[in-house]
Amino acid sequence: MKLQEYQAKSILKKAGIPLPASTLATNAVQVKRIAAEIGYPVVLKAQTFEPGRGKAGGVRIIQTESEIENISNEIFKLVLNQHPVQFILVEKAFTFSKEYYLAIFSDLDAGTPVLRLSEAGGATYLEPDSFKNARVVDRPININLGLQDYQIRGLVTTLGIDPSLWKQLQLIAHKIYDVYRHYDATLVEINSLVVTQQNQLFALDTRISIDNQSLFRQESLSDSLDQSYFGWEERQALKYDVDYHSFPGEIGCMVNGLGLAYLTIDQLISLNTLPAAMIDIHGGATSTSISSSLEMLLLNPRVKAIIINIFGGMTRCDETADGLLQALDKGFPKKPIFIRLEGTNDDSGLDLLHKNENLSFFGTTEALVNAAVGWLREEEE
Amino acid sequence: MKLQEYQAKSILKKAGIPLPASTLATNAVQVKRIAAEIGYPVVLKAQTFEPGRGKAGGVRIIQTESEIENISNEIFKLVLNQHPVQFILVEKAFTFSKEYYLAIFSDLDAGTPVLRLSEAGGATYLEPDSFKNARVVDRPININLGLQDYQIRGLVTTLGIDPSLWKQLQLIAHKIYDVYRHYDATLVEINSLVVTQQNQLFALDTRISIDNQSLFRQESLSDSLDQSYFGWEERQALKYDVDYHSFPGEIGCMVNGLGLAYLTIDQLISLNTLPAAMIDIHGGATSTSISSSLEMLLLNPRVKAIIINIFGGMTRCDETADGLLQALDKGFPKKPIFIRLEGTNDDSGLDLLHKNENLSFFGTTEALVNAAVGWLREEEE
Amino acid sequence: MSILISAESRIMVQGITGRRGHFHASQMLKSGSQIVGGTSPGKGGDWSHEGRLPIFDTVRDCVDATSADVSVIFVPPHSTADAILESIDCGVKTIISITGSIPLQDMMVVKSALKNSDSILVGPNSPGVLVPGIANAGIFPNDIAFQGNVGVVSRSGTLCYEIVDTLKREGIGVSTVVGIGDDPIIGIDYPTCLELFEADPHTDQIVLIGGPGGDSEIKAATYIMENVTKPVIAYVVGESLATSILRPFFSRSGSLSLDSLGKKTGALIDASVRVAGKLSDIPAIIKS
Amino acid sequence: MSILISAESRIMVQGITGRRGHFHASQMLKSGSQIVGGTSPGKGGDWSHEGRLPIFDTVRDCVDATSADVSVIFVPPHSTADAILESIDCGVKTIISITGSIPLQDMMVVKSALKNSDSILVGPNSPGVLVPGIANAGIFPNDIAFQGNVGVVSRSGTLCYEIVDTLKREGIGVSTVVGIGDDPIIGIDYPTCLELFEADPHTDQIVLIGGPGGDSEIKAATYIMENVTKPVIAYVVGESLATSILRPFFSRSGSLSLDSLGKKTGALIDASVRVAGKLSDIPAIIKS
Repeated sequence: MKLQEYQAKSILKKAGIPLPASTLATNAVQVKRIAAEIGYPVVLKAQTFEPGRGKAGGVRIIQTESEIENISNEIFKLVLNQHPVQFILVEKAFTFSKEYYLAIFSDLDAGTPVLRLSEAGGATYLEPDSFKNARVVDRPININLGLQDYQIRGLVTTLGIDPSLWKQLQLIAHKIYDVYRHYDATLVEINSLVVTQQNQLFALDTRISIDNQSLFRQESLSDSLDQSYFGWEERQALKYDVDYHSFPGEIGCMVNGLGLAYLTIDQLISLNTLPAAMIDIHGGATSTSISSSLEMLLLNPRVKAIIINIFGGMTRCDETADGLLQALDKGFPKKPIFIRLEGTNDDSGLDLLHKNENLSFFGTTEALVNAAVGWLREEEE
Repeated sequence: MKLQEYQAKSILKKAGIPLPASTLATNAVQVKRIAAEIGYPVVLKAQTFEPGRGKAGGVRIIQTESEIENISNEIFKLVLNQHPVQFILVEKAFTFSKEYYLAIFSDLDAGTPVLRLSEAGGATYLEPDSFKNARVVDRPININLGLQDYQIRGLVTTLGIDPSLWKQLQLIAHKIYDVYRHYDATLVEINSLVVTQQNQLFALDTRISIDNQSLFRQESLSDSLDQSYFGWEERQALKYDVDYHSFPGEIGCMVNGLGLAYLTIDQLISLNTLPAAMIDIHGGATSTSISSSLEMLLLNPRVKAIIINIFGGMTRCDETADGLLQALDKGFPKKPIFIRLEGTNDDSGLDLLHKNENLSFFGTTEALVNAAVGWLREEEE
Repeated sequence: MSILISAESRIMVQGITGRRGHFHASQMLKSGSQIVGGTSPGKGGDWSHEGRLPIFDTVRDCVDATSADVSVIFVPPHSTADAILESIDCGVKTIISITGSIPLQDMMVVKSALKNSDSILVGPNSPGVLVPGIANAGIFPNDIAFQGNVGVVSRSGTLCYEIVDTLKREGIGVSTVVGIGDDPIIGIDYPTCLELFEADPHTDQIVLIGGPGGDSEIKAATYIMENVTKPVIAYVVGESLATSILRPFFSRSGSLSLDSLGKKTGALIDASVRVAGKLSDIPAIIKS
Repeated sequence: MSILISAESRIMVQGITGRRGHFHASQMLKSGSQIVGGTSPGKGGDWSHEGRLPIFDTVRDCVDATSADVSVIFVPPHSTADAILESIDCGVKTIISITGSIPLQDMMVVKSALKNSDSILVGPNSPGVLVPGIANAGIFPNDIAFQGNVGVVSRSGTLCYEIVDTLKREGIGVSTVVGIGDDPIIGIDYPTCLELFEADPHTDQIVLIGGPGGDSEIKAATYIMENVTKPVIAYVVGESLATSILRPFFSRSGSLSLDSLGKKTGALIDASVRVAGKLSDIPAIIKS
C-alpha cells in the first residue's frame, strides 16, 4: 500500500527527519491562507497515487500571492487516470546546492532490506530507469543485525560525500530504517535529500509503501488506507481478502491461486479474449468470501459469462459449492457459469451443485475456457 | 548501576507494565497524605541500595492511618550500612493468590540475555540461593533475533501456568525485554509477579540494573545516578573514569589494570597487610586521571604510604610520570611513594621522575610491595 | 526415491487443532503419511483425530516425545514466523509452511535465521511436499498422483495440482512434488530443489513450473546450465505473447505481476530446457 | 611457530589517526610487524607515519587494497562494536580489539554475529597478540619477550606483561602471547587458545593466567582434562586464601570481583595443571 505524500511526510516528521514546512489544503482559499503562513515562494503539490503528476501540471512553484488562487483551482480541476485531485500539499519552496537520493527498500529476491544512496536526486526505486546515468550504491542489511554505521560510511565514502554532511546523513539513514521497520514498510524513500546553503540536509520529497500483509498490525495506518479511492469491487475485495483485477473483456473469472489465475488468462488470451474481471479467492477461502466474489461477478454489468476454475488443496470443494449456492440463491441476474471443480472433497462439492441449471461442468482448464469463449462467440453472432 | 526501586518502577510503568499505585515521599507528613490518596492498606518501603532492608524493618504494611506517622518516622531513622534512609515509597498493598518471578538478565559467560520464569516469587537473580527449592526455567535469547513468543510459551507450559494468564505474561515478558534493550540493562526483574483475584498479573516489586559501560548513551538515566549516595572518592573516580575501592588498611595503591590490582592485593595479603584504597586507572589513562588518582591517595588521611604499580602497554609511562608530577607539585601532604614503572616509554618516564625525593623505585611487584610493607612495619614500631 | 521427505520422515503439524490444521491432518492420515503428532499451545496432553495423534504445547515437547523431523505449519499468518523460528530452534529438518501472506519483514527475519541453521523451509504459501504412496506433507488433494520418476517443482500451488493431475491422466508417475510457494519471500528455491532432484536416483526428469514476478526462474536457468544433467521441462505461466496487453489494467491493490515478454522462457531455452507452450503439452514432451 | 598471527599476516589498524592508534601503530612498525595500512573515515587517501601507511575510509577499501587479514582496533568504546562488525563483514580473519569497556549488549550483538562468520575476535580489552620477532599486533611494550616455545594466554593485559617480562628475565622465550581480554564478554576464550597451542608445533608448554569473575578458568580446566596433552602451568590471581577478607569492602561502582575460595585453582589442579602459588614461581615450574 502506497501512502500519500502528506501521510509519508507526517510519519517522517514524527521520526525527526528535517522536512520543509507543509500543510494539506482542500480548496484554493485554504491554499492561499497556508501559503501566507508558510511564506512565499511555496510549492503546490497535487496529492495523488497516479503517476505523471508533474507532467499534468500537478506540481507548481508559486512566487507571489497574486497567482496562487488561479493555479490552485487549475490543480483542483485535474483528473489523473479518472481520479480527481482532492488535496493539495502546500509546501515551503527551497533553494539548494546539491541533491541526493536516499532510501531503504525491500529486496524480495534476496529477502533483505537494502540501503541505497545515489546522486540521482528525485529518482524513485519504483522506476529503475530513473537512476540511469547516476551513481548508485546499495548495501544489503542483515535484518537481524540492523543497519550499521559502517554500512552508511561505505555509501558516503564511495560517493565522495563531504565529511561535514556524514553525521546528518547517518542520523537520517538510521531514522528511515527505523521507520521502515516500525511501519512494516517495503519502501521508505527520500527523493530528493537536498543540501541547503547552510550545509543542512533536508528531505524535499518522500515516498513510503507499506507491506499489505502487515497492515493487521499497523493500526495507526489503517486510516491511511484511503478506501474512497477504490471502486465498490475493490472495497469488497479488501473486505473479503480476495484479489480483484478489472479488465476490459466480458468474461468474469474466479479462481483459487495466482497460478490458476495466470493459466486461465493465458488460455483466454490464446483465444484472443480478455477477461472482464479476475478474482483470486486464495487458498482456503471461506464460503462467505466465495459467495461475495460470485456476487461481484453477477452484479457486474460488463460480465456476460462466468468462469469458475477451482483446484482445491486447502480450498475445499464442498465449501466452495456452499459459497456459490449462497450467491446463486440471492436472486441476482442469471448468467451462464462455466465451472471446473476438482481437488479436496470434489465429490461432495459436485453433488451439491449438480442440480443447478446455470452451471456447466468441465474437467480441465482448457476445456473450461474453450467452452466459455465458444458460448460468448455464439452470443455475439 | 542499580536503580532505586522507585526509579525502576517509573520505567516499567512508562513501558506499560501493570504496577500497584505508588508515590515517593521524603517525610512522614507526605507519607500520610499519599497513603490517604492511594487508600489503605499501603506498604511503606525504604528506598536504599543496601541489602537487608526487610530485616531491618524498612518494609512495613500499614492497615490504618493511626499508625502511619510513627512507623514512617521509624523508617526514616533507619541507617543501613552507614546510609540513612532518605525516601519512602508509599505503595498500594495487594492481596494475591499466587506469585511468580520473571526477569531478563545478562548471562556474561554465554554472552546472551536470558529470560527466566520461576515459581520463586520474590527471589532475585543476584542471590542464586533465593531460587532454591523452586522450579526455575531459563531461555537464552539470541539478541539479534530478539525474544520470540515460542520461547515464552516454552516457559509457561513447562511451569504449567494457566493458559488464561499466557497473553498477559507474554505481553509483560516482551515489555521487560524492550526495557532491557532500550536502557542497556543487565537485569530487569519482576519479583514478584502476582496473580490477583481478578486473574490479572501485577508487578509487585522490581529491580533494574544498568550496564555502567553504556551510561554514555543513556542520557535519560544520568540523573538516576544518585551521586549523593557516593563519597568524595567515588564521585572523583566516576568523573575520571577510574575504579576506586576502599579497604580498611593503610597503604594506598594505584595500578593500571585489574590483573595488577589483584596481583598487588595478593602480595599485600601474603604479608598480612590490607590496602587502604585500590585505584585502577585502566589502560591508556590520561595524565589528568593519573594526577587526580594520586591526589585522592595523598588527601586520604588513612593512607600512610603509596604504592604505584604500572606496567604500561597502552598506558604510556611518560604520560604517567607527567600526571604524577602534576599532583606532586600541588603541595599536598607528602607521603612516601613506592613506585614500579615499566613498559611503554618507561625510560623517559623514569627520567622525569628520578629527581623527586618522595619516590623510591622498584623493578617487580614483589619487591615493590615488600618495600612498602617493610616501611609501614618500621613506622609502626 | 524422493527428496525432502522419505518413508522414514516423522511428520508433525503445528496448529493441529485449528480448522485447517485439523482437516488436513486427517487428509494426511488418510493418505497414509506417517504423522506423529502436533502442537496446539494450551492443549498439550490431549489427543486428536480419535486418539491417533498426541497434542503438545510446544515443538520442543513434540520433538522430544515423537522424534518428529518434518513440520507442516497451519497457524495464522501473524504467528507463522514465530512457528517457523520455533521449529528451527528445535532442529526440525524440513519445515513446510502452508500458511502464506506472512508479513515480509517477518520472512526476512526467518530467512536470516535459516542461514545459520540446518533446517530447510518449504514455503510459505506452499501446498507442501508430496511423495506419492509415502507421504502428503501438506494440502495436496489425495490420490492426485502415483509413484514414478518425474520430479516436479512449482511456485504456484494450484498449478502443482494441475500438472500432477495432467501427468496422472497421461499415465506418468512422479517421484516428489515440491510447491516452493508463491509468497514474495520464500525458503527453498528452484536451484536447491534442482540440486536435490539431480542427486535423487529415482528422479529421471524434472518439471519446473514458473510464473511472473521476481527472478527466480532466471536463477533456475543459470543453475540448470551449470549443474543439471537430467532433462528439465519447464512451463512459465503468464508469459504468453499477449500478456503485455494486460499491463495497463493491473490493479493497485492486487498481487498479479508482469514480466518482460519471454524473459524467463528465453533464459530457460538458453539453458537447453525444453519449454512447454501450454501446460497440457508437458506429458508429450516427457514421453518424447 | 605461532598461533592467530604469523609472518604472513597483513595487519591493519582501525582508528589509525587517533591518539592511541597512531602511537601504537608506530610502536608496531618499530617492532617490525607487517603493518599494511589503517582506517580513519574521512581521511581516506592520506598517508600516515611518514608516508609509510596508507589511510582508508573503510575496512572494505583497506582490505581490497592491502589484503589485510588482521585488524587491530583502537576506536572509542561507543563505536567499537560497529568497527568489529565492519571487519567481520569484510572477512578479516583475526580481529583484535584493544579498546575495552564496550557496552555489554553491543558485545552480545557482536558475539552472535561472530558465530555466523569465519572471523576470530581477540578481546575486547585485549593487549593484543604478540609473536616475538614477528609481530606485535597490539600494545605490548616492545622488547618484552624473545622467541621460544612457551605459549601464554591471559585475561589480564598487565599480567601478560608481568609474566612475559618474568620469563624473559629467566631466559625463557615464548611462541605466542595472547591477551584474551578482561571485559565481561569477550571473543576467543581459553579453550580455543589451548586448542591452537596444542596444535602449534613450536609450542611445548602453555602458561595460563586467570583471575576472579566468570567461570572461564573452570571451562579451561575441563577442556585441558579432555583435550590438552602439552604441559600447562596456571596462575590464578586474586584467589589467595585471604582474599575472602576483602569481600565486605568491595565497591558498588567498581569492577573487582571475587570467587569462591580455591574454586578455580582446584578445578585446574584436578585437570593435572601445575598451579603456581605466585607469578614469580612460574619460571621454575617451566624449567622443572
